[in-house]
Amino acid sequence: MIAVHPVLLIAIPLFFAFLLPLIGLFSKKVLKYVVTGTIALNTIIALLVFREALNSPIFDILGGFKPPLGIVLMVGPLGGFIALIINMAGLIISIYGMEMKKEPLVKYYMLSLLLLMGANGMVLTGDLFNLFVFLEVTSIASYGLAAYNKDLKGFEGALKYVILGSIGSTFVLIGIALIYSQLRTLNMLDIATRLNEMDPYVKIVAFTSLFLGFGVEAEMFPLNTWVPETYDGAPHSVSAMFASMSAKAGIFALARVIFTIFAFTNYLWFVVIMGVLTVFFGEIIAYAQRDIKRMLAYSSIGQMGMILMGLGIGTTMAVEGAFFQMFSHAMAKALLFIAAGYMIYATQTEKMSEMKGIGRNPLIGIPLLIGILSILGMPPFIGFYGKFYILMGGFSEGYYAIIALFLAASLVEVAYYARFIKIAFEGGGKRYPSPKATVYIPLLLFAVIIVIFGVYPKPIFEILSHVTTFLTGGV
Amino acid sequence: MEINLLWGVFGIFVLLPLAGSILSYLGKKFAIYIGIIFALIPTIMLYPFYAQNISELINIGVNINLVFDTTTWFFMLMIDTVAFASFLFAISCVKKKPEGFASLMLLSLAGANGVLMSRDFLSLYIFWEMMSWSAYLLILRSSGEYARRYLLFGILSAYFIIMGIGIFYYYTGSFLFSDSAGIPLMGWFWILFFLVVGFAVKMAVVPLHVWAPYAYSSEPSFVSFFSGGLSKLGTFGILMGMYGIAGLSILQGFGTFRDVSLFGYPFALLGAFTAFIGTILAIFQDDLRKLLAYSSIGQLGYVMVGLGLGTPLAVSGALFHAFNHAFFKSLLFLGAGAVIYRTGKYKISEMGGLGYRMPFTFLFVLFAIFALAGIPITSGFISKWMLYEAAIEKKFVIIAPLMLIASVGAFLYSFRILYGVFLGQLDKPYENIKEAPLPMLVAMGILMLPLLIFSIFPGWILEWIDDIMKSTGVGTIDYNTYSYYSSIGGANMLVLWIAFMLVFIVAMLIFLMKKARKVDQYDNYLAGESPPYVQLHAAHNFYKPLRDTWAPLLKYSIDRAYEKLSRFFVEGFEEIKKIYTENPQDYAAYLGIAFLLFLFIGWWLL
Amino acid sequence: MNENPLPSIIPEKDWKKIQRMLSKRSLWMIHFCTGCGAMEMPPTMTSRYDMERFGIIPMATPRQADLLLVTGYVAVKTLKRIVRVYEQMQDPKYVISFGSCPINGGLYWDSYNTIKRLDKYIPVDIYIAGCMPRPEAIMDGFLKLMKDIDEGRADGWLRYRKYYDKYKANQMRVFRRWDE
Amino acid sequence: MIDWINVLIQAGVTALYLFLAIVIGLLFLGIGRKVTARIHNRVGPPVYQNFIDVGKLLAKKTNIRHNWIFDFAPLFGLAGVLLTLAYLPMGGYRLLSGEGDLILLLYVMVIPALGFALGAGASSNPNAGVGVMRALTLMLSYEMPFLLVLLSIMILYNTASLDVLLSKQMHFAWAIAMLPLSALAADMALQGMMMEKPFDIPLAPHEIASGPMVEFGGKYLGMLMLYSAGSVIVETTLFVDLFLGGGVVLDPATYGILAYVVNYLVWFLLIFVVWLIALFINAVFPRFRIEQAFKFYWKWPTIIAAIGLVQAYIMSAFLGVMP
Repeated sequence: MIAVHPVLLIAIPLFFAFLLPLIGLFSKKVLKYVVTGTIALNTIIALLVFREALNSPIFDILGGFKPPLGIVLMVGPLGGFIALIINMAGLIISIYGMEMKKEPLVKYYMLSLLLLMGANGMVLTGDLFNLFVFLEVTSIASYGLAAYNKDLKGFEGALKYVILGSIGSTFVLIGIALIYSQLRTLNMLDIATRLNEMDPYVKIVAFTSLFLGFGVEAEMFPLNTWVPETYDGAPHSVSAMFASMSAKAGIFALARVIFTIFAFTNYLWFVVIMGVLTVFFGEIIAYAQRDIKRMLAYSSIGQMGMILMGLGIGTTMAVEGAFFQMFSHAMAKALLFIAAGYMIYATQTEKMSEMKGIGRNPLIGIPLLIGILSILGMPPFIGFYGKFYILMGGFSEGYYAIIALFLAASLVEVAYYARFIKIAFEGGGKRYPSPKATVYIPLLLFAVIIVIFGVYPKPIFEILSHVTTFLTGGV
Repeated sequence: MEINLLWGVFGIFVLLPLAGSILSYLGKKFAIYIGIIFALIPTIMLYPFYAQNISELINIGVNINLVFDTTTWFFMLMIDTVAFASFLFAISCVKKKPEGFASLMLLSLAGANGVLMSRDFLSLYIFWEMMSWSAYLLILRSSGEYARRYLLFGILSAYFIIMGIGIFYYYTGSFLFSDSAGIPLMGWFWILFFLVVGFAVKMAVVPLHVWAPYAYSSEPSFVSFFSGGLSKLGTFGILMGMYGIAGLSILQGFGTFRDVSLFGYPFALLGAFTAFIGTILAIFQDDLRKLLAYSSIGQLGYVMVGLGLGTPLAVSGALFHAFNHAFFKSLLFLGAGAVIYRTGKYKISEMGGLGYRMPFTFLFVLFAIFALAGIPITSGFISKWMLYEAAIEKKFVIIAPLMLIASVGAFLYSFRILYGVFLGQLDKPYENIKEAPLPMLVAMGILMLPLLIFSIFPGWILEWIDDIMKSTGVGTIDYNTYSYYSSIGGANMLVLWIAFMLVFIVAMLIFLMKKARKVDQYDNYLAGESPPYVQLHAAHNFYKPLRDTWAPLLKYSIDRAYEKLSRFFVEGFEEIKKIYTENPQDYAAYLGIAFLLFLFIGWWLL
Repeated sequence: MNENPLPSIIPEKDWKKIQRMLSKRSLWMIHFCTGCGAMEMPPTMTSRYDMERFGIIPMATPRQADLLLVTGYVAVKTLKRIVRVYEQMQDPKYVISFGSCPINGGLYWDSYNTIKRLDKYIPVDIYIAGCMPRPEAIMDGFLKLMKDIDEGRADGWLRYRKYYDKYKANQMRVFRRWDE
Repeated sequence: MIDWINVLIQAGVTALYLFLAIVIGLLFLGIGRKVTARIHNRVGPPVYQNFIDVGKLLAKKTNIRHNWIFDFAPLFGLAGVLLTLAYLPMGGYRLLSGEGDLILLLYVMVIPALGFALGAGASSNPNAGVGVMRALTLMLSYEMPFLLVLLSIMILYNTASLDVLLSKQMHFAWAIAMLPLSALAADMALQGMMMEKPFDIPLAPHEIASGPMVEFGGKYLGMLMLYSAGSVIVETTLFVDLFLGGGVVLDPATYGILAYVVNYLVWFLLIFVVWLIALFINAVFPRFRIEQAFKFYWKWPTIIAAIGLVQAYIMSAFLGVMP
């Protein structure tokens, strides 16, 4: 007995996405409210689904075929959680998106709904091929959004994203094909139980292909080369969406590939190394950036590397930390991208050095500080728990040297954020226009979430206690 | 009953300031006054909670342990009092966004109190970081650059601590201090090393001190709390780490040298060098705040020596010195703040003669300087005495002379403050300068009292310290109400005071036999010249001859070494950045290479 | 001012005597080397004549000194400094002027810039005549001054206090401004 | 219950010793002038000249002061030097030295200097500031060897208490025999401590108009002369107590009052000798510049003192010499 069908999470955005052009014919003004309303509806449904999934995993069968043959949506507590995060972030970002003026608005809203739909699908699906389909939907929506600004930077970023994204998708497809060729099934749980039937060499090729393919979306080093330019070229709200929605969906897909499907425990240390390399290069190159959005993009890479590290460490504690980090990163990075959007709008430049005193307005400054402190892992903000748990998990596995390297990279992160804060709070800057409601409301919402769950993280930890089943190959 | 008491204590010392932090942010104009109330309540409530011993294990997913005992009490006494005085001071000098100041101060006070109450690493780390970033934001109020330097080192310290915590967790699977059984010696070494180094950053021990001169140059009312109060958390951390968690027997297990652990000895040596270098650098500063900052570095070096040596006399000397330092250094920073507030200048060479116009400020600062220099009529002497005797009785021939010569150096820079700021010629612009406002004077007066009282009755404070010594198992010290002893000597403060009073009366009698006529400051022998007004305050580049002789050594600077290092790294970062060539072909190639690499690794793992 | 520390034991007259005796035996001088007379001071101080045996030693500042030596001609500009130094000395204080220039202008009698009689501007206790006086004469002057002090005749500082306005008027007659 | 009568007697005797110390100090200053004069082939003033000087200064009719901080100089100077004297055993009489040790003494010695420096600073004369700067720099210079010397003695005799040190020296051997190099270094440091030539840089009457004292006259200067008389005794006695057994030749426990008299005489003789050495050097040397003094002190005396320290350390830690 399922009260709410998880499929609604996919269907509603899809429906409204294609309804939008019609609405756009009548009134352009109403579009943004429709989008926000849609996502709000979606968020409510995600909340209901999530509550449902906390009790027991939901299997929603589509098309009438029973699994493993049919298409199935598989919503575990963690999947529900991630879906909730994605929708919530999407909702708050869509408030910021209302500010969007640049035509063609219809396409922007449509694509962002499609992106949401794809990300939801990636998280919820229990079927490997559907995963690929939703990955493609997400990617294509992203390509469109990345080039939305219609300037050189946008095109360049989108082009790189297209190239790398399609190569990644191809690898995913290859991996799926290999698995299907051997097992004749695409259902994840089915694959997991029958994995031993596979030829080990094919299995490793398949795994590698999937790992690589989702790694592109999850911003793993060295597959994350598209990230800075795409984030930089895309509109600000789109960058926020990338960081908090598609990246999260990608890393969750990766986590499912690692844990649910393959359960490769002897491969984990390599994931840790990839994670720490991602952190290392992400943070170091972020330091060398001069543009705020590029810096945030690289910082995003670093954070994703940290999540990857947590997944790779593989103890309950570390994976809990990784999931916590997904949550905190989605919130904090979306906040920072929105703030960056305002700053670029207010200063008319992307150069950080010319943003003197931009944070002195408390409506911007306080959320900005909260976001940055959360990213730096300061208690009592949500960023702390993820980082601390990942580190402690790593310590309990004895990854001392890797953690030392990670901490060194984090120190670099501190350095560039502090450099940015220094400029943002310096006196003697110009007078900047004060932010509109569409800017500061999302900022404050994110900040409030960061603080509330930072001070009282117990609900999140209760959700994350399901990590144990996830680790042992459950949903 | 017990748990209620604990929540009561936790509520008063941690939650109340936290609540006050929110309230004072809403209080806008009255923020400082709200802050005073919320800083005063914990300070007063320390009195009924003296000698309480409350300890409770709480399970919030992991076990944490909150404790209120004499150690906590002792450290809270200094931190809360200093915080209260700083707030009092802030009434008249924090005009710019007082709500931010008050709420952040209370936040860091709550963090500091929380650190003192926690006996497990999780809560310790949480409160530590809370204190750390609120201090960062407070520095940010005056300068982003200073804040940046502080934040880097603050996080560095946090990461060192987290390394220590992690290794502890690896061996025990718990965060509780008390679950320390079964850690091998090598594990202890790394745990203690990381913890001590991490906490030493807060105490600004020498190679890690470069943040301090900058951080201590921000708002005086905060800096006095920062240098006087928050830096003591480093002392607390090292005390807890070395003697609370590990204990003497494990330290001795590393091998001993004259009954001093070989683990502690290098840190003691580092502390002695810190004292020396901090003092020498302080002598040459012209910026009043920087001078005090370097002096703070030097004084905390003494504390480090005591903590490193680990004999009962040394550790109690370290605690006593930390206590004194909390009071005299915040008093000095407040005095400097009052002067800066009135003159608007912070260079010593631009002031002069203010002691005639601000006599009370001068007297308070003078007393603090007596304590700093270790003049025996203040309690500052006793703690220094204990540290010296601790080093001498164990015959440490490198540590002892470094400490002693550093304390001679302290006379040099303290006279620089006295002469440059308060004595000498009163310059024309300051002719009509007024005494510091009343709240500032009250704040300074509050801080002065303990220094005076404990110089006559050192036994009172040594009783508390003795309690701490007993609870950490370091040993006991030999003292009574007026006097204190080491194995090689001792001193009686009452006799000293009485003798001083008597001889002072004798001098006074001779002095009062004749009256003196007061003359103007310009009526001064300048080889017969007496121009009506010339700026003749000899405070610019005061110790030039000394500086000239030190010049070959002063050209090596740890600051610059760090800058070089960072430049090296940043250049390296720029090189690494070139990996991202912005060429999609390269990127595709990376993908291919990564695929092959992953594949090989996968095969290899098979 | 001049109070007796133990009036009940020491009679006032004896106290005065003690004071004079002390002043006489411990003359600390500040020599204001204006002219050629400064040349004659080193032999007086060093082993040939050794004025230290009378307790006379050179001091660096007027605050510490009892005896002002004006060793030669006094230009107007110098006079200003001399007056200042003299006023900075503590009572009781004595002045000895060297050579003929401070007495009557001497060699510089018709100079536009030199004063002719020092006595008009500050009270002089002893003149040592000569151009320049030899060390013997200087020693003799010192002894004379000591004798005068002992007999209470060296009261230049009292005169200066009593006729302060007149001295000031004289001084202001030659100074155009006081603060140059 | 404290024995009040005993305490009063003690206090009276202490006061007597302090008075005598100041008297001897003034006498020594006079002797110093005389001896210097004889070396210069002069007659020199009578030895009682300094009593007259102090009397004259205290009896001056007018005294000027600049402000209330200016008064710190004579007050703290005289009180501090008396306090310091009270903590030094003189001629085998312990005074207060049982109630405080060398470290305390070291810091009590600073009180008069600091008070003096404060008063000098308050005179707002730049010369005074420069003078105090030189004095403090000089202090940093000579304290380096001197502290090493103190440390060697404390390590060798394993005590920081002068009282105990004297009895150990009496029963064992004078420290000058045990640590001759340290004694040499200490004597070099003593020259600077007493600010005799070549280290009279802080006063330097011909350069900076007697430095810190530039504005002091009358009773202020008189009290400062008493202070400098006291410090002569402090410094010489410190050397004698440290290295020459404080002049204790007879044990008061066996010889009673006779021992005090004899010890006092021997002590007087010894400090006189120490003072004479300082005077001889003073009489024939010109003045260093302050940088030169600093370099000198941190070079030769420090090396000598460090060798002495190593010697004391080896004797105490490895050879087991336990006085």
